[in-house]
Amino acid sequence: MSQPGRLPRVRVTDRPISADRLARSVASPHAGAIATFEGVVRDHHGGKSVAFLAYEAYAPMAEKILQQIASEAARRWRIEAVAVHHRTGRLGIGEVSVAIAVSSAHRGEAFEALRYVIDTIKERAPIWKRETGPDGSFWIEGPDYVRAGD
Amino acid sequence: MSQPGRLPRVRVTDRPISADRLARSVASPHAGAIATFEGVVRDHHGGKSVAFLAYEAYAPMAEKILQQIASEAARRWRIEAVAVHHRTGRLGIGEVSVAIAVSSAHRGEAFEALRYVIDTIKERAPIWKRETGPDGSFWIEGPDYVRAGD
Amino acid sequence: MREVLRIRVRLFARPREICGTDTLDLELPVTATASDCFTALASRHPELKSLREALMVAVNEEYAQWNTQLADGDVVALIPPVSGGCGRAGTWPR
Amino acid sequence: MREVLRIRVRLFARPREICGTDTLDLELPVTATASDCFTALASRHPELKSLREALMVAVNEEYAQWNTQLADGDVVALIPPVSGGCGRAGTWPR
Repeated sequence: MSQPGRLPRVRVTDRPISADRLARSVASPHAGAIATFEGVVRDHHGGKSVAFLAYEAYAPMAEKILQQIASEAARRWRIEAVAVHHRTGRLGIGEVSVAIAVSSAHRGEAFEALRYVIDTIKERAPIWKRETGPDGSFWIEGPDYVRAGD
Repeated sequence: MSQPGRLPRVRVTDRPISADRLARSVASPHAGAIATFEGVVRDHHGGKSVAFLAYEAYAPMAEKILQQIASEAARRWRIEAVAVHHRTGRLGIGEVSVAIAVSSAHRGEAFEALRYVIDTIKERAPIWKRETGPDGSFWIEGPDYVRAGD
Repeated sequence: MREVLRIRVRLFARPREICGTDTLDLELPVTATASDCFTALASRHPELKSLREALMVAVNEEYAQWNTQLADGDVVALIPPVSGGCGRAGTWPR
Repeated sequence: MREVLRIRVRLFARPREICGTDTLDLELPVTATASDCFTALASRHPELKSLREALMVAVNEEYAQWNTQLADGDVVALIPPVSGGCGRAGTWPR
């Protein structure tokens, strides 16, 4: 059995992550809603097929930023708890790169905070994605693709 | 291990339900996002404490309505799959009454479809909630509380 | 064939409590609508009358209008406001 | 105390590939800013120059302005556009 109480609310890790474990960790008797999000490696991007991704993070700074984002969400919406884990390293199709769970008394707040957290991570967390497919490896820099060197 | 392929996409059941099992059942190589929602029995409602809830459904009609709502979401947003389970019977604090999972290539669609599904269930599914607390039992009829007879 | 409709009525939540059962069978005139079904039931269980404005009706597991003509063997369900709804039948999605 | 700043530079993604390392140490004049740190690095690795407009900078694990004055022992990180960002540094939240 997992030990939800001991699960860190924010973590950047090269081990597998799970929205379900986070959901259990944010549960509370006051929570009527638990919403989760998983970012998953998919087999295509921009019309090209994808074999695998590699995530690289500035881990200590990324954990600080995730904590900031979680705190912003908790200030902005009336939520019970929020947890965010981001994975690094090589991930195959179907593997989870980011997992988020939010609990709240009423569902509207959980949905809005969840959306804010993932959108803001994608803007602000120092985590980079290298995509490998039949044409080689590319860094995904916002809307741009840039060929990777290794 | 669960057998995701065999999990019905829509179900009204008196057995425990789990968003995580639904999340696994909607996963696909094309999905880059999986969003879930769980409605959970919480310990308060409208300023009053709650001991437990009892959900009563017109089960065959409720399953048809859940299927309609899922189909509407799939027509309206570009999603990979959606699954919805609703529980009936007596549920204690922390137990899951409704679980939904949506997968999609891009996260925006998963969020919007998920929100649509839960909001529409709450409007349209023939499922009723009886709340028991220190003052007795009440049917929750939209914004109204009505004392229950048993 | 007898000149009546045999209708099964399904009851939930408060209407179920009021009628003391979740299922009952009625015989109605062949011209009966869903509304006539309600009226027949409310004549046996007058407490139902005050709920009429808040109730929706389903025929054979589909939401229906109160003026829907019934057919022999139809299943009519009285649908009280659901928990997350706004409580006004007129605004429910159709 | 020597009249230089010892600065550690952290590199990720493309800048890491260009420089061939994820960490390097520079000695900079005591008046150096984060921008001066980049210029010193780009003089060794000219390929970095074309990235300048797209890069953000962090000092001691916090986003910073390019004109931030550095102090001895600071850790400067070059932050390429992140995967979900819009790619224009000026619009990043601060």
